[in-house]
Amino acid sequence: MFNNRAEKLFVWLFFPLALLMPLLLDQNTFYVNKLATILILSIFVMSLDYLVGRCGLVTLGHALFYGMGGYLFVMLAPEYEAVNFWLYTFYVLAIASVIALVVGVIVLRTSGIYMIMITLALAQMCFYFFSDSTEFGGNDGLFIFVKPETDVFGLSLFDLDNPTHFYYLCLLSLFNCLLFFKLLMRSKFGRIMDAVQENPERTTALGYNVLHFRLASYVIASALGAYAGYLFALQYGFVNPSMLSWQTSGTALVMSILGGLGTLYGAILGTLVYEGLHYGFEHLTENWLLPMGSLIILMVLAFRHGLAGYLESLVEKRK
Amino acid sequence: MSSIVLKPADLAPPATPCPVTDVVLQTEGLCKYWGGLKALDDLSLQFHDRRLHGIVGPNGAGKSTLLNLLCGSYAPTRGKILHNGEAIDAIRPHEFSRRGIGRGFQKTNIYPSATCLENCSIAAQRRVGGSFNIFRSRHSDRLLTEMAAQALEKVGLSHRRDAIASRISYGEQRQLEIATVLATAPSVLLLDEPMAGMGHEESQLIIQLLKSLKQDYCIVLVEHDMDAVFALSDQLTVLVDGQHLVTDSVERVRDDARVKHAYLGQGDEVI
Amino acid sequence: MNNLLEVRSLHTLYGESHVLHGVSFYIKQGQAVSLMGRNGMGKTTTLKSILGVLTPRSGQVRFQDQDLDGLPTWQRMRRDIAYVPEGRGMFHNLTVKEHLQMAARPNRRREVLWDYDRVLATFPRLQERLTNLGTQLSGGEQQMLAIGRALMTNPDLLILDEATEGLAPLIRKEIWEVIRTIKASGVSTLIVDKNIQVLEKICDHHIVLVKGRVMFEGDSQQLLAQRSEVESHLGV
Amino acid sequence: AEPVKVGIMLPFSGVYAALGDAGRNGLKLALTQNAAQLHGRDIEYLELDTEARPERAPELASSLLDKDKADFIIGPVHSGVAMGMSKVLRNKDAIMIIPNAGAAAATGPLCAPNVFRTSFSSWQPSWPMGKVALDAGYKKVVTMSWNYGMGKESLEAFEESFTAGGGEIVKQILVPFPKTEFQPYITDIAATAPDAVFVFFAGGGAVKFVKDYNALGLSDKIPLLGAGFLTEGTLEAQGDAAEGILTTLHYADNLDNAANHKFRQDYASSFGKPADIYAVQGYDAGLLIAQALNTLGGDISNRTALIAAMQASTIDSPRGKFTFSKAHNPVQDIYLRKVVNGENQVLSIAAAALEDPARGCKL
Amino acid sequence: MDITLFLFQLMNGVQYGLLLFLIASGLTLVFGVMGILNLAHGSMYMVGAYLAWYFVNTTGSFGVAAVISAIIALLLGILIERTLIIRLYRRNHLDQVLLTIGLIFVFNALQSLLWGNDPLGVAVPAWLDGAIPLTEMIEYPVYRLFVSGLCILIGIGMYLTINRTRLGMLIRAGESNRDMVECLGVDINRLYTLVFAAGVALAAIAGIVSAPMVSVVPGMGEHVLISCFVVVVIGGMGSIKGAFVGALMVGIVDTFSSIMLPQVSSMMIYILMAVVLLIRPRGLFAS
Ligand SMILES: Nc1ncnc2c1ncn2[C@@H]1O[C@H](COP(=O)(O)OP(=O)(O)OP(=O)(O)O)[C@@H](O)[C@H]1O
Ligand SMILES: Nc1ncnc2c1ncn2[C@@H]1O[C@H](COP(=O)(O)OP(=O)(O)OP(=O)(O)O)[C@@H](O)[C@H]1O
Ligand SMILES: [Mg+2]
Ligand SMILES: [Mg+2]
Repeated sequence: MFNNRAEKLFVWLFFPLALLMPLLLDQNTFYVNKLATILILSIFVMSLDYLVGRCGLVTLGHALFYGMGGYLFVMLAPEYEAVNFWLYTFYVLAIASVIALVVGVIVLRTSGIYMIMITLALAQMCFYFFSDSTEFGGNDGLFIFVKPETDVFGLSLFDLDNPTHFYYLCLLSLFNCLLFFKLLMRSKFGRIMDAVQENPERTTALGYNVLHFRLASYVIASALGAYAGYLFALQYGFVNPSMLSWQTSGTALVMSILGGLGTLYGAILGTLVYEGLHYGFEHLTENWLLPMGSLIILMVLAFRHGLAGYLESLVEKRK
Repeated sequence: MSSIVLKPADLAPPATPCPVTDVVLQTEGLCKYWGGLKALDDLSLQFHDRRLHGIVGPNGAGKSTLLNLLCGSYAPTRGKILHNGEAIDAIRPHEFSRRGIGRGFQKTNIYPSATCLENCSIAAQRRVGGSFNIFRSRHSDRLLTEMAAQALEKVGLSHRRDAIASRISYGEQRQLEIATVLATAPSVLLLDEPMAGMGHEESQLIIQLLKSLKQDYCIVLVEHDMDAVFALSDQLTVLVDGQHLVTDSVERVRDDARVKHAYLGQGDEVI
Repeated sequence: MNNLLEVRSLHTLYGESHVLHGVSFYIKQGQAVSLMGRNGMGKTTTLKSILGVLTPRSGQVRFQDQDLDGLPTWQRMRRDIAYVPEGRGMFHNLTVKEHLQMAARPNRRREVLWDYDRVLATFPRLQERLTNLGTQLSGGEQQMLAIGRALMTNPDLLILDEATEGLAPLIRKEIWEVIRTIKASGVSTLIVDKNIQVLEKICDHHIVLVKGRVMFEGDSQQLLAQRSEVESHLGV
Repeated sequence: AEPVKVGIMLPFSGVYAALGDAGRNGLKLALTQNAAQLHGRDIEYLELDTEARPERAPELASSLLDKDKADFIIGPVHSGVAMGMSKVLRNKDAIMIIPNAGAAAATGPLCAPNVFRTSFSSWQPSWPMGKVALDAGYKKVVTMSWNYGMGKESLEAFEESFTAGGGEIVKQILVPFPKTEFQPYITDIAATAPDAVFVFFAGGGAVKFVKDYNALGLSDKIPLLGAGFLTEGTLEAQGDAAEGILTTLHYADNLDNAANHKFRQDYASSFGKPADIYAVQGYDAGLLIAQALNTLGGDISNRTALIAAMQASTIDSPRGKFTFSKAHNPVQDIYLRKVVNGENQVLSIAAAALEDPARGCKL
Repeated sequence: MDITLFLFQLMNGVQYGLLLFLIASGLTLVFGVMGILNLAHGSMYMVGAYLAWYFVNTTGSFGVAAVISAIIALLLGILIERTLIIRLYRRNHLDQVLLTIGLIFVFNALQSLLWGNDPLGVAVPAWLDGAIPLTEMIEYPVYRLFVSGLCILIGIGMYLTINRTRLGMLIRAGESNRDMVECLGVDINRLYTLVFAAGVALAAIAGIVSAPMVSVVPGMGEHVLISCFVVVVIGGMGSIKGAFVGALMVGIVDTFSSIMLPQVSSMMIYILMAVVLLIRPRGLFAS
């Protein structure tokens, strides 16, 4: 299951600890919420990490789907009636997939820097669409007044109004997401995806339609990105076009590179460290950009393959 | 270089060196122009099953271009390509391999960070299928691993099975390249200078390999190693500056004055 | 006669794997030297260690009686070494003409033996392809360009790694001719190639590598004398 | 006693940083000046940089509310952030005081007992300008702003009073936010040749707009009117280009009242630069807190009493005295100002004790 | 739209395009030709503008301020390349994204610490402070014409350097295969340092000459960054001519869409880029 000992170590430490976290924090609303946000971001970053690190499809428009996840819910759900979480999860995933399919067909015609820019372009268009719109709250964003219910056959698993419950939902989602990607990468599909990333020309010559594989991956990653955005919108019941901005995509990319591209668990690591530093410095000084920027620079120089790479070298040395 | 250009019609039917076999691949009036440059002009050739068809010619004659056309990497400017009688010039690049047309590249083209076995597994999976299966573990398919291992064995790379492809020597990478193509279980093999950069022993190995392969496959071989070409070819085509010069048996081509003039030169390599 | 290049007990590693185990040889002024060996024996590694593209763990390289150790590659090349790499090293965004122009440089004695016109005269095929990008050339054309580009730097020592790979027999002959001319003009050459028959005639001195060790070293007569032993090392 | 916890959620980096700085300075100045009114309670500041990123607003607000248990939360500048904040803070224990963001919704449909505003609603500074324009004899006006909530609401407010008095808006130009390439629009205005132009811009965009307008030679030909932000905190950068611009706002630098003189002097000596409207609004947020504490004798544990006290207070602000409407919006005078010699000088009171209509508020 | 108005708008578009080209020119060099993803390019533009403001205020002369600022920027470029960028050449391209985002943070913080957050303005230098009346309504400032002229000069200079000189060939070759260039006896490291510094200096120069036309504000760099990337990508990586054409296209399309299609004008340059890339997936003039 694990590619190396560092990964194993991380997963075995992280998830049990995360499970205990709300208890350790005495269910403090803010901390639990903050951690839940980090978990949500981790899902988002992980889906990007898969795309960039494992498929070689660098995008600066992943926030398109993140924001879409939130706005889709706003568009689909009736304003004041309670709705079912699982049902709407399905809706959001399904519609996001369809959108990703269309977007994918367009953007995958290009590659490299051109793909970065065309994904950016589409995300920006969407950003301006919501930002200029009157129906969707424009630049100021929109409130979501309903919290979905999570009943399955009358059994309510999570009460989304309760931060701790919401936290566990996010944790479960992140775990499933990681598991899913690991399975995906170990699968026969994953083999071809590796091949596509490393040498698309060769892979075509071997008889694979590279576009189809890329498209499949793009749809999968985008749908999960949308799922993260959906959770994010639900957390505080608020959507804003800035979810779709290129800064959101950019920050996610930074987290995933910082964590160690293509390692998946690095996405969690990167998000955790980035958000942790941000939080720490922001409470330390209003000029938090200075220590934050400097530290990022130092980390790039020091870690060849991101935090995950560093962790791996530590674990290997120990051995 | 050569001013002698023959149209296919002028050619006497090639003396058949062995009994007539099926035509697997065929080109009709195939052209590829790069701007004003006629990299390949009006080429009509037939490639037979279980035959090795050598293609030689001076540098820039259009040999690689021909292979690129045959495997769908380039779209022809004009003309037709027929595979088992069906026109395939309009199908998409990846479908060529699905039709059993396998391609080795002139410049080594492998998956450098994967192991040799994995390189071949990727190829073999095309045959075995399940590539869109996101739940089946990639290591669980015995048949597939076997096919990949066999391909490695055929080219004599079994001892490098678990070596990372970028870390084996250039010559070994060339061998791996062929192994990958074999792993797709093709019926037509297009090879572009497979012996380039290989040592004698390895070349010898590949020659033996091709000898045995041509029992089952239609092989098109572009190669500058004359010893190999002469030893292997059932039929030999000479291209010069995008033009078809001659297609005939090895013996006749070797003695053809025009070929000597344009390509082989006289006598020994060092005068 | 001075030693132009001296290589002393080079040990080179790729990460953990030890590839060169103390390779030593020398090239005299004006000599053509062949470096032979089967695939993966360390020929390219030796060349790269000489040029400083790879850093050997230990060993010395002296060129024109000066130590090259520790110098960056470009400074070594500035002492008039030219290199035709395995795989040709084309620039995908430069035209043929630019490949030649960018490399142009007189040697340290400020002599220009090879210039644009002479290179084109040597490889007329390139003349027709001047505006093509480097990677748009056929394999053989690329090889000619790589050699032409190296010659434009007017080297004292020309290092060729499988320079005739992929060339048609006629052109191959031409290249060998060129190497002879170069040699006649006093330029030394270090040639990696597999064609022992030709090397025997062109080169004065021969080195055979087996698994990163020099197994044979001697002039053409010695080579002839030990032909069968050498051939067994080469797998002929 | 325990210190009073004052959370500050303002932008300290990015485009709006200057506004955040000024607001915070004003707030602190007010609370230090009036330390005597706090009945011995210290103030503990908790400052967070919003980076003007709305999507982070709920989290930051929650940090001040749930983690730090702040009594007052001052913020923000950006309307989108205000929305995100109020999602978390509405009807909660902490008192939210908005020292700038003018979004109508915050004291309109989304108004809440614990949400106050010491600045303005977007309607207030612009609405009086309609009458000013009519009085000046302008019939046809082009309006222009960035295409975002605050800008559009400002233009609507102007239009409301201007068209009610018989004026005509010949063209409305909405520029994508935060674009500052104004030249094509200004050329277009020149071609339309209206009697006057009314704009809403602020900060760097205001500087750029005024410079472009002047550079193309329109400033002597078509009078430029604006909501006062056009020339607030920007005059130095705008230089001569701003001379003669007419604006309406709830403040002007040279207002002649004791509070303003003292405020401007203290501000300049404390922070080494002249005060602007953003500083005043922060300052008034401070005054509001100080006064409420004073009224309650330093005990703010009873939030209903606190809210009542705040709602009832009259703030002796540098902008002149003002009170709060039911929707917790300031009821204030709006001044007509003109830029003369690089200063916003008051010409007259454009609207006295103007109250925001607070459409949609059920308080 | 009558013909004079059309011509005015065309002029606006061209002028904006030229300015965009100037800002993007450094990026063309560093990103387009050398292939370094420098997201801090916008920060350099900002640094140029702030430096110009600072030195205009201390020296009183725009000319002197411009020269000093450009030199400082050049040195800054050398410093950044020598200490930071140089360590990343042999690594994943995306590491450059991370590094230069770190730089953006640092520059923004420094700007705020050194110069505060208020919008600042630089006066147009007296010797260029005039206007040419075009109609009774509109006049055209001389300074803007001067800047347009400068943009054209820089464009031509860059085009000739990159495409016609040996230096240009070496730079392009370096992007394709660094090791090989070194094997030809060229000190590729020093070459790259110089080119990177030149790119930084160009960004700063754009900031310097823009300062009198725009407001010098925090975050001004980030706004232009994306437009610059759009320009370079529309033109095709590595092509100076492409960047020039791309900049003009963006300028003109943006200008006319602002007036004629206000509903979508915010998206227009992205639509333009998407359309160009769909028709030519590698930009207009990519090699
Ligand atoms: N993409 C391209 N654009 C322009 N010209 C090209 C392109 N690819 C190949 N050519 C030209 O087409 C001609 C034929 O090239 P091709 O690669 O087919 O030659 P070849 O016969 O394989 O030669 P070699 O034996 O040297 O490999 C050459 O002159 C080459 O320069
Ligand atoms: N980048 C690398 N990393 C690890 N090992 C390498 C690397 N490059 C080469 N090797 C190993 O070093 C040995 C020598 O390689 P080298 O390329 O020098 O051989 P060579 O004699 O030039 O062979 P050929 O004739 O095939 O070019 C080989 O066994 C190869 O596996
Ligand atoms: Mg070829
Ligand atoms: Mg080699």
